[in-house]
Amino acid sequence: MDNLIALLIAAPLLGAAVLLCGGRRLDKIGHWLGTLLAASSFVIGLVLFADMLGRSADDRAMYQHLFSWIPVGGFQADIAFQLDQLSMTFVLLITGVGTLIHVYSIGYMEHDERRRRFFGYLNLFVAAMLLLVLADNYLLLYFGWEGVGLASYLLIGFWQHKPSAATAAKKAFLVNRVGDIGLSIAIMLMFTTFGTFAFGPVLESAGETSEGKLTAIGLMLLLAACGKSAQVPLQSWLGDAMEGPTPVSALIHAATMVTAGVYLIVRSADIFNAAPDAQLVVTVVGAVTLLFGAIVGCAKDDIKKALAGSTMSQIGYMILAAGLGPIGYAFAIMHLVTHGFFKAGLFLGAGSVMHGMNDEVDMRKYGGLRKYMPVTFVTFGLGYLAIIGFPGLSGFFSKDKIIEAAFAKGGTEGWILGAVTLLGAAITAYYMTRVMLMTFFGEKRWQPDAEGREPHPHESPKSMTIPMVLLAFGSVFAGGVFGIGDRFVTWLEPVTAFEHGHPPISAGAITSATVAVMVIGVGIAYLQYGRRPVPVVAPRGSLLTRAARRDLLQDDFNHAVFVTGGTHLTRSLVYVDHSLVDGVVNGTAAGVGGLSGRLRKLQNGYVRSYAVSMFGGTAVLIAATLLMRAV
Amino acid sequence: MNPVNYLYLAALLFTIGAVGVLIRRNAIVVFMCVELMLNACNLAFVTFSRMHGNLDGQIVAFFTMVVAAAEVVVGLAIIVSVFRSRHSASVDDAGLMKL
Amino acid sequence: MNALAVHSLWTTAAEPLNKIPAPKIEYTQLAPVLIVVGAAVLSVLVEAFVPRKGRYFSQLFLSVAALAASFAAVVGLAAGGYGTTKARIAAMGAIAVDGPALFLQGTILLASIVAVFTFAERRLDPADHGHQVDSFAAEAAAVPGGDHEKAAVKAGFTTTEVFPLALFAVAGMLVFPAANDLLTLFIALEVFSLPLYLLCALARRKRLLSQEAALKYFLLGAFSSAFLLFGIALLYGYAGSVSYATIAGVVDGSVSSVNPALADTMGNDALLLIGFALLLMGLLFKVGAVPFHMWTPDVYQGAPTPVTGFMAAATKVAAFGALLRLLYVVLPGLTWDWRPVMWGVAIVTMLGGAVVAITQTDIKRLLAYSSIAHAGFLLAGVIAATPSGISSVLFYLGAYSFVTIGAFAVVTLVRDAGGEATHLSKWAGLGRRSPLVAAVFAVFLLAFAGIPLTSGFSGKFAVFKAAAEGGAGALVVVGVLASAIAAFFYIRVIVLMFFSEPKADGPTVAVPSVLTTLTITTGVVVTLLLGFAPQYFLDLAGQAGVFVR
Amino acid sequence: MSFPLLTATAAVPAVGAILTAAVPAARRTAAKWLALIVSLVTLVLAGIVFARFEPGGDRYQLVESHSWIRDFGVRYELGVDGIGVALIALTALLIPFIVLAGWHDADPLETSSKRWRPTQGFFALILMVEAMVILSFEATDVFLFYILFEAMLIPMYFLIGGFGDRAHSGSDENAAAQRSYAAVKFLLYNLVGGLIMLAAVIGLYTVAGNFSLTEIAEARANGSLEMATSTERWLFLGFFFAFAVKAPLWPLHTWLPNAMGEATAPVAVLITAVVDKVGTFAMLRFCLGLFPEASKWATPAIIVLALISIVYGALVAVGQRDIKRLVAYASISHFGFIIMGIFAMTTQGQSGATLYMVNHGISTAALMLVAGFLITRRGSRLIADYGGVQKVAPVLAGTFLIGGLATLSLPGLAPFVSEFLVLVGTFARYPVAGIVATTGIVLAALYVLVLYQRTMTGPVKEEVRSMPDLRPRELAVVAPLIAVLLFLGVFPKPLTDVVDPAVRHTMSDVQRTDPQPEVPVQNVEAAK
Repeated sequence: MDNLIALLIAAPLLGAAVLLCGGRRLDKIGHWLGTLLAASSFVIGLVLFADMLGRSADDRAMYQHLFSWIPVGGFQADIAFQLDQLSMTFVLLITGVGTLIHVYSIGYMEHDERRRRFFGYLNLFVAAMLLLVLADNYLLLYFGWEGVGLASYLLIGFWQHKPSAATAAKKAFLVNRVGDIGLSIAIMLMFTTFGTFAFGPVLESAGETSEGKLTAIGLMLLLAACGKSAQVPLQSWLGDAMEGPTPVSALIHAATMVTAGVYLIVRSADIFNAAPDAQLVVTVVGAVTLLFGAIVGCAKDDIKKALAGSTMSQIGYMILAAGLGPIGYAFAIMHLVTHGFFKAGLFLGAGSVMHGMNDEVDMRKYGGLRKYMPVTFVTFGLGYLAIIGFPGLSGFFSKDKIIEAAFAKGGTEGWILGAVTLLGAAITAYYMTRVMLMTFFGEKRWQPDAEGREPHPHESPKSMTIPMVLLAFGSVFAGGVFGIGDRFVTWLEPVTAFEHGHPPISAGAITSATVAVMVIGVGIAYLQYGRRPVPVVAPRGSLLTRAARRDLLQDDFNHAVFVTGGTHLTRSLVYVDHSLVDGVVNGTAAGVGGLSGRLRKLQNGYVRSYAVSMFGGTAVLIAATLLMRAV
Repeated sequence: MNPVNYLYLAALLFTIGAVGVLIRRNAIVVFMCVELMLNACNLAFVTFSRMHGNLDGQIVAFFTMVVAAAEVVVGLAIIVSVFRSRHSASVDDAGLMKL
Repeated sequence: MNALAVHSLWTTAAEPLNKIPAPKIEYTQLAPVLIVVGAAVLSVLVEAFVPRKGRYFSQLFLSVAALAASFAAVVGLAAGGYGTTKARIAAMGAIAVDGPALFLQGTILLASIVAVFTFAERRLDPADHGHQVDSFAAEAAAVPGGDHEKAAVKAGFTTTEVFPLALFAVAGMLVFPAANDLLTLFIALEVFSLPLYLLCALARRKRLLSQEAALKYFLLGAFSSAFLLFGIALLYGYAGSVSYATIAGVVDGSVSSVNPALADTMGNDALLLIGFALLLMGLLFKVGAVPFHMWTPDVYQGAPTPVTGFMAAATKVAAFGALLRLLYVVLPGLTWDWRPVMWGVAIVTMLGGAVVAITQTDIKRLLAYSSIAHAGFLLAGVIAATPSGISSVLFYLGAYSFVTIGAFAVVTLVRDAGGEATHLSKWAGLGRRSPLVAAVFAVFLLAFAGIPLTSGFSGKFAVFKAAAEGGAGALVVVGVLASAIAAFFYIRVIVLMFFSEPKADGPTVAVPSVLTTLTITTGVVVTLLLGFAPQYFLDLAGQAGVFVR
Repeated sequence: MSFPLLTATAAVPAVGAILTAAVPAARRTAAKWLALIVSLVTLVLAGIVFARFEPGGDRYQLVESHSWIRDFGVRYELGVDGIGVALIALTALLIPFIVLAGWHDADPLETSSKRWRPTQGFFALILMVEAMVILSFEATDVFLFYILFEAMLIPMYFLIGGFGDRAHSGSDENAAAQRSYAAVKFLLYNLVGGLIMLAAVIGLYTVAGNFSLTEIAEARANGSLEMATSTERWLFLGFFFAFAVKAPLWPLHTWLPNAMGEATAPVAVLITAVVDKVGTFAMLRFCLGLFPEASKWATPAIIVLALISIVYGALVAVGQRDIKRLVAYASISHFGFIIMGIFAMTTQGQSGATLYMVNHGISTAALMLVAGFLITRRGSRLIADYGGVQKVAPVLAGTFLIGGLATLSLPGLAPFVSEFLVLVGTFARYPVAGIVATTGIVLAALYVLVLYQRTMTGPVKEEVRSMPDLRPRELAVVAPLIAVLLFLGVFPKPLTDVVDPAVRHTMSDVQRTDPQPEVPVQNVEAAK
């Protein structure tokens, strides 16, 4: 049974290889092949899942060792897999949602002549992501980590003829690279500390080393997580990443890849547990990001950018939860899964809307679409209710637990974090309602686009709606299935050691508070966008709004400091290289040449001056000889 | 009279010859100065042989004369041909090759 | 001729003549010299009596045969062990027959043979009035461009005198490194210098330059030899003898021929040191060491190229031989005095030659300066003052002379309307027009530059190694720097030949006769042979590394 | 005695070179095929060497030893350790692709004369370089190595100066001038380095009395050869300088961009992927092997220089306008990694460095050759002249991207393995250096992706609209290289098995052992 693990990865990898090397002759069937292989991977996942459920909670983990990857002296890296409950959760999420999105893409990318390559990339992503969550050591995880980065790069920039897309892709990769520094340094630290970087030994013996070391490792892991999961301060790439085709945004930049950071932290639980300082930083990052994302989400008129902000914020929740330690890990993952469902659903809905609106993304040019695309409206609506934490839907269970856990952190920290999470919930409700209202309610605001084509909103084909429906189911029920009776917690407990948090105030109070802030948020949004018509041209807005539209100026900061500064630096270095480093050498050469030219003048062609030099030379010779004797 | 004085004389003559080479322009004169230097050498040889009381120096002197004669032959041949082609025996005019 | 013999002859003049003891001459051991001198005399007679038609061939045959025979004699002597075990002083102390002498004589003879080939080359210039012409004036005495010269050319005169002149020069060169007393040294010097002065004046093209070169060479040469002679005089005054052995003895105090009464002037070191300095100057002039090098570029440029090659190779060999013998046999006791001085000379010579060469525009002058730089490298080996120093210098000389002759032989091939096209700009794109010649020349240049797998590298390595072992490490570093500078201008020529587009009015490469071809091939073969497998020759030089005292 | 395998491996290309040069002017296609076949035969021989080499065996294997120049204490001594084997394999592997990629680079222009045979010369020179490089990897005699180290400059010099990139801006004369400038610069830099090394070689002889690497090492080990500290340091510096010029290490690097920029892409690959490796190889074998103490003494300074190379090279690469110069500066950055790995003096560092030499060779070859194909199509080296190529020539763009990803050492491609090993190895001994070096990871991504974005993506430029995609010959060059990159990326074991023992020997030369982890974990296996 264990040997099936490799197949999980092999299937989509094969797909990628075949589709990318296959050439034009595969254009006809490429998308089917890709979908099939993704689905097959999902099936294998289910089989393993069933097998896993069949066993007792403690020996559910499976291992498979393929071969030794980098054996150098004490440095032993293996291609080996570990499939425990945590990984399994991800496997199912990735392959499941992944398959759905494959199906969706068949319709969405129908008119793109490079559809085959698109599916190749998607398969590549699935394979890499599975590698990431199945690796049994950090270096192999790094492999997958970069693999998904590559896939994300390729897919964001899929429409490479658009400079904006190409730039966004490059930006995403670079920012992630900054995070990767963290991961690689963390691995090096582990190697120098433990002499290995395999999960098992490192995590077992985490306690045996100084807290300082562990804090360092933890912070480096957090840096990596920030890069991948678009957490402050490395969040800037996610918004631009929306340049990619919408299925990509749904799969990579909402459901799976961006949550890899959460996985990394939860996976390294033992390290963080022993390094409270690191944990604190994690929670802070989470808290900041969840507000940051939420605020940005409120200001964006681009539907995808708004959703991107929301993603940031939701992942902020997860990171925060992960920072809370054993009381939070399980909920982080749970929210991750539910979020996977409803955010994917929302994105697919957005995609379907754009599909019907000539790829228009500005919500101010939507409005009243509910009658034109009912299925999209319903599924999107369910996703919306889920994310704002409408009681009974999946978002409610997962988010509520996180808020409780935040309070349960105890002390002022607990209060602050709790307050932040509540505030976040309110804002979430606000901006999602805004999106909902601007898109599906009110009167129609769309007009002919540049080519004068009047958009004809219409419902999307089955291939697109079916996945949306399925995800909607997920976003409605997943929470209940997981949450009621702590099923999910008990499932994960063997991996992430769960303990019940005890919030200072009763759970009931917190729940009601959550619902209350949610209602407030919705209310405000309704007053602003439901009651009065939405202006087609965005009003100037308050200072905050304008800042939020520009991602709270964080991008401008990056540009000013790194881009501009970097350009100047490289320019000046090129100059230095040319005129200084090279100049010294050329200068020497020129100097010798000049000397030669001067000495040459001595050879003036006159016998008598030659004779003089001989005479002088002789005199010197005599003098020198006598001198030598003298001294 | 102390033979050493002849040495001084020889040195003097040699120097005169050398200086002559350095300052005179006419190739013939320059060449004569060289001859003068050779003869200065001869004087030195003879003097030394007198002081040492052996004849090697005088033998050398004879050889030197022969050599000087040979040099005259060769030298004049060259100088004359140069003079023919340039109508000048000034060593400073022979400056085609330089630098 | 030994002085004592003459002395006895002088004092016993009153006695009946039959009492005169005949000086003892070892003819077999002097064979190499004697053969060449004899041949030289003979070829003068040929000039006198053989009709003009037959002269060229008879002269060529005679010279080559003589040189070959003489070389055979050298080999015979060396095989007979005269280089090592049976090394001795011959001709009543006048001439040494030992390893260095034989090795250098052998080198000189081989070099001369190939040089003579280039002398005899008659294919390069287009036939003039139906007469094949070589690189020498039809009639040297005629005024350049005058009617007399035209007539001579029309009549097809050629200066076959170059062969006897060359032979005499070779004879002198053979004696020079073997000379074992100062008198012989001086005579040998003159014997090989005077013919060279004349040879310089005999160019067929650019006769004004040729004559000017001869004039300069002659005047400066005479000037320097006067210094040398005065140096000899002073040394004689110091030691009371001109024989190396005696002087050496006096220097290190084992022999004291000094009359106590005259102790104040006699045997005082001023005489010794000044005399030594003057003597050194004379030799350094022939070697072409800075600051006595000024004649080299002009003479190399003006002289007929075959002569230049001959001079550059053979003269250097002979002069360095003499220098070595002087420093190692006569003045070993003075090592601590001459070493620092030579250090200075070596350094300025290496750097000076290399630096000035960078800005040269005439290929012959370029090679002249390169020869100066090489003189500096050789001096570094001389300074080592160890047996390995001697043998390394010997090896270097052997390697260098063939590269030089080969290089100058190639220069004779590249011609345009005005004869040889020696200006560098004319060599542009030669590699495109005639890759083979360019490649050959490139090999020589790389050898000059001391690139590995050429004889130049083996030689340089040997010399530097000896110098380093002799405790002259700093000199090695300077040498290395100098070779770096030198590399630059050799490479410049290669760039010119291969990487720049050929000019429309560029020179043509004449197709030489078998003679020059032979010369160049020998040059290349030796260059590469000494580069890849120098061991055998290193052994030769190593065995030859001991002077007889 | 047994069959002289090592000599054969070098002799085949040498003889092949002579034969190729001898092919008559008219039959230049024959010359090309001859060269290709010879290089393939060499590859087979190199494969045999790789197979015959036993990782567990003696340090130097397949040894050959003949007397050569007694007076200089020089012997013709050959022998390979794991490092040598790996690099020989690399060289033999790359040359066929270089030949194939340069198939048309030396076709004569109609202006040239009958006797002028550039094509024959081009391939003959390439083979000659291969022979010399291989032999220098085999030489265990310092002098023999030195001779080859110097001699290989000459054919390289002619390759750079004689067969420039036809895609140049400005007039032909101008280009020719720049080309010969680059060639001369290349030669002079390396010649000066070599001459300074010559002084050191002579010095070594005066101290040691012979040139046999093994003998000297033994003598030093058992104390029979004492070397004064100062002497050792001077000699070390002499050697290191030459290797640092060749490698090249900042600030001795400026010849590389010129050379790689002006030369044709295959020759550029020959320079950076093959010839420069001799420098780093020599550091590992000669500097560390002969002067362990001095090496340790110089390590801090060298690490700093290497770091500067890494960051500086990458930053300057970002600022380049010329594709080939960009790759050149990228290589400078990578050589920084190699040198840092060597002098980190840890098993990981040095194995990493050795792998890095191999991987960098292959990845640069892939990137540079594709760039060459691109440049020959458009006739320009300027990045600004391209745009949207990916749309018209997707395969070309794809291979280019893979080459680039290899250059930025993406996991799954060979360079990642080596780069990470170098980083870990360095970090283990010099944490700060390790951390600073990681910035190289980001910068590498920057210059590669910027290059890709500017050339391949965006709207299609007019000039490239009619650009054909990769031809079969070109694909035959690139595909295998990429395959090797992928293979070594996920399964470098064959290589590490060969390299490891050699590295352990080197470590024992310098009497260094890896720093031990503070919490050694015994049950690594148990965890599985």
